[in-house]
Order: sequence, then C-alpha cells, then structure tokens
Amino acid sequence: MAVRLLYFAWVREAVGTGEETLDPPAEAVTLGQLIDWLSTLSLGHAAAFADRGRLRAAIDQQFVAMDAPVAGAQEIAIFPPVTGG
Amino acid sequence: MAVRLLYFAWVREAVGTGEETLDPPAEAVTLGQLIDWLSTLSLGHAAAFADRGRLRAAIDQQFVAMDAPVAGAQEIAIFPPVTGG
Amino acid sequence: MIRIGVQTAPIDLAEALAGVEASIEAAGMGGIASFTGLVRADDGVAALTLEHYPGMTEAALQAVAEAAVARWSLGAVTILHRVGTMRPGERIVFVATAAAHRAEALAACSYCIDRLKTDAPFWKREATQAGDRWVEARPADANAAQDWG
Amino acid sequence: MIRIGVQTAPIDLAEALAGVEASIEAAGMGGIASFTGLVRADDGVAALTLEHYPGMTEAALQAVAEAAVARWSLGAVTILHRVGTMRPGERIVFVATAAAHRAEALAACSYCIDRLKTDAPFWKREATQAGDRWVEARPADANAAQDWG
Repeated sequence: MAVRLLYFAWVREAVGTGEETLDPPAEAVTLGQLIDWLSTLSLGHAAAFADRGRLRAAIDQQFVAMDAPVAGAQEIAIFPPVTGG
Repeated sequence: MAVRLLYFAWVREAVGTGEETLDPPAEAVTLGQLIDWLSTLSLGHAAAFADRGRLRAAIDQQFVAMDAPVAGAQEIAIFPPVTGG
Repeated sequence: MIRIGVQTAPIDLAEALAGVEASIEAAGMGGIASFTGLVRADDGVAALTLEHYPGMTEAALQAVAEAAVARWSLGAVTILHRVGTMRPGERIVFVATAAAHRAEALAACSYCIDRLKTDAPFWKREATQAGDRWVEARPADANAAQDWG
Repeated sequence: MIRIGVQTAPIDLAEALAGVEASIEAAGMGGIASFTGLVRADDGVAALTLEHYPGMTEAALQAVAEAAVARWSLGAVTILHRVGTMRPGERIVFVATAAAHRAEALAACSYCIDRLKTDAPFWKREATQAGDRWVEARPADANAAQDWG
C-alpha cells in the first residue's frame, strides 16, 4: 500500500526531499518499524532517522507515538520536536 | 491648621462640593474623628459620611486606614471604594 | 520604559502597542502581553463616566508599574486609562507588558490590571434608562489584588 | 468567533485587535488579552525562518482555540502565526482572547500560547553569522503545556 511520507526541518534536509511516496513492506507494522525500514533506503535516510529520541511524527495530521500502527495511513510525517510560537 | 478636603463620586455628590478648605478642631486626631466632625457640618456631610464601611480615604495622595492620624496632612480625600479598570 | 497615561481621548491601541514594541526592540525582549478593557453594555448601560483623582491617579499607576518592574524582568510597561464619558464598546483601560519570555509578560500584565483595580482612584458611574448609578466595588477585585501578596 | 491565520505577510496588530473587538461587542464581553511574540536578536540572529506543515498547522491551531473555548467562556479567540523568513523585531505570533472578565481572558491567552508551542507543527531556523541552525525545542515549553492538564 503506497503511503505519502512528509519530512520537515532537519529531517527534510537530511533525507534530501520533503516528500516521497513509498510502498513499505508488510513487516513495517508500527511507525518505529517503518522508520527502521526507511533508514535502509539511503545514507540520507539513515542519517535523518539515526537518533530516534529527536524524532516526532504525525499520521494523517495527528501527532502519534512511535509505537502507533501505520496500517491504513495515507500521510505520515516525520520531523523534529516542534518549535513554533 | 487649614486642610484641603477632596471628595469623589457619590461622596462628592452628597456633600455638594468636590473640594473645601477647613480648619478642623484639635480633637480630630484620627481620620475617623475628622469624619465625625465633618458629619456635623451639614445634612449633606452627614449623609455622605453616614456609612463608614463604604468610605475610603487618602492623606496626601496615599491610601490610609480610618485610624490614621491627620496631623500635618495638607490634602485629605474621602471617597467610595475605587472601581477603575 | 514605563509609560502612564490618564486621558479623555480614546485609547489608540495600534499606537500604544507600537510604542511598546519600539521600546523593547533594543532590549531583545520577545514577548508582549496586553489587556484591554472595554465598556460593556450590561443591563442596558448607555454610557459610562469615569471620575478620578488627578495627581494621585498618575502616581498610583506609576507605582503599580514600578512594582511590576521590581517583581519581573520587564522591558516595558504601559498603562493607559481613559477618564470622562464613554459608550459601550469603547476602551477604558489598556495594559501592556514586555519581557524576554511569555510567562513573565503575561504574569506582569495580570498583576498590573489586578492592582490597578484596587490601587488607583477611579470611580465608574453608569448611565442607564432607569437613571444613573455609581458602580459598586467587587470583592473579587480586592481578592485578586491580595492574591499577589 | 475563532479566527486562525498562518501567513507569510506581516501580522497587522491593529487589524487583528480591531477584529477581536468587533466580534465581541455584540456579545457584551469586556476584556481582551493578547500575546505578541517578536523575533529576538539573541546571539546575533540576523533572520528567522519558520517552516510548517500546511494543513496540519491550521487544524492544530483550530484545535487549540476550540479547546480554549471549551474551557473558558470566551467571546473570541484569534491565533495568527507567521511563516517564512523574518527579521529581529518582527512579529512571529499573535494570540488574542476575549471574555467577560479579565481573569478568563488572560488565562485563555496563556493557555493558547502554551499549547501552540507544543501542539502546532512549526520549526524555527535561525540565520547567524556563524551559519544557520535549527532551533531546539525547550523542555520548559513541554512542561508549560502539560501544566494545563
């Protein structure tokens, strides 16, 4: 199932793109497992996702924890802790 | 010793003037005693100062309690609780 | 850095806030909190007249601002209070405080408006269809001021 | 009654506050609290760029405003946030809340800015003479948001 991945801030810079559409393997059940798989795609992906403690995520525009299931997600965003305001 | 008396809001309306200069007797040691004496001056003064619980005062532009001494005061203001803001 | 105003003219918010911003830019302060009080049309109030004690009013507002500056690290405090007669929807009071961070600015703004309510010699008179009446002080205002210690 | 804006154009304070005042006049609400955040020139920051997550940002700010409305009796909530590149002294964020009384308006304003800091997907990048850097999240902001429960 294809899913739209969005990256922001230094995650975007490290990956080298702000958006890509991918078809993750069935083993990627949770967001954490999806990130494990994403890390194998390129050196940029590996660098972006190396420090899990510095990553936050949203599934279909709702903040979620790293153990959230990704099944059925249409849009998954991965980014640093937010710094607005 | 002459002192300038100022009245505000409904105290001013009841007394009938916003300002008067008076020479209180020596027995008027505290503000409360001064008000006792002021109350004898006219029906308006008596009405203005009838309910002591509803009066507040300042001596030389500083809020004071009713037992404050009036000796040396140049300006004494008597008024209802403030309602600004 | 402290600006106090007691005025019969309407309060110009844009001018007041721009003044606060200009005064803090050099100080590197990043947060401005403000409170604006409007005349409410409660119970058919057609007009509100603010009487005050000239001289003492300005000194009292200055003292409130100075107490805030002593308590928090502020870049600016502006307190403007209207006097005379105004209509529902018009601004009675404006307080703005600037600080490096939002928590200080917001706390100082709350403090100034709470203290002003009990410390500054203003009296409100409402004009209604049933006649005029002097507004009674609210015990809640005295409590709010006391809560700051 | 809720107004949300995510904009590259400068924040117009006078227009924003006038909008809040106009929307509450009919409701008889008397107090407006506001918070304005400015870009600070800390540590030689020459420019600040705000990146955001279009779509989610607006929804997150709307959710913050709705949560404030559910918690306090408010007549208006306005949240404006700038994105793109801005210079020290420019406004990044503006929050205004209107209520019948000052305590509610000020508490709701604090709440909105505290929640916005942790709930809305914005990221700050500072340009300095030593190069660019992404701003790190402050643990104090997470704590402030959690304190509201």
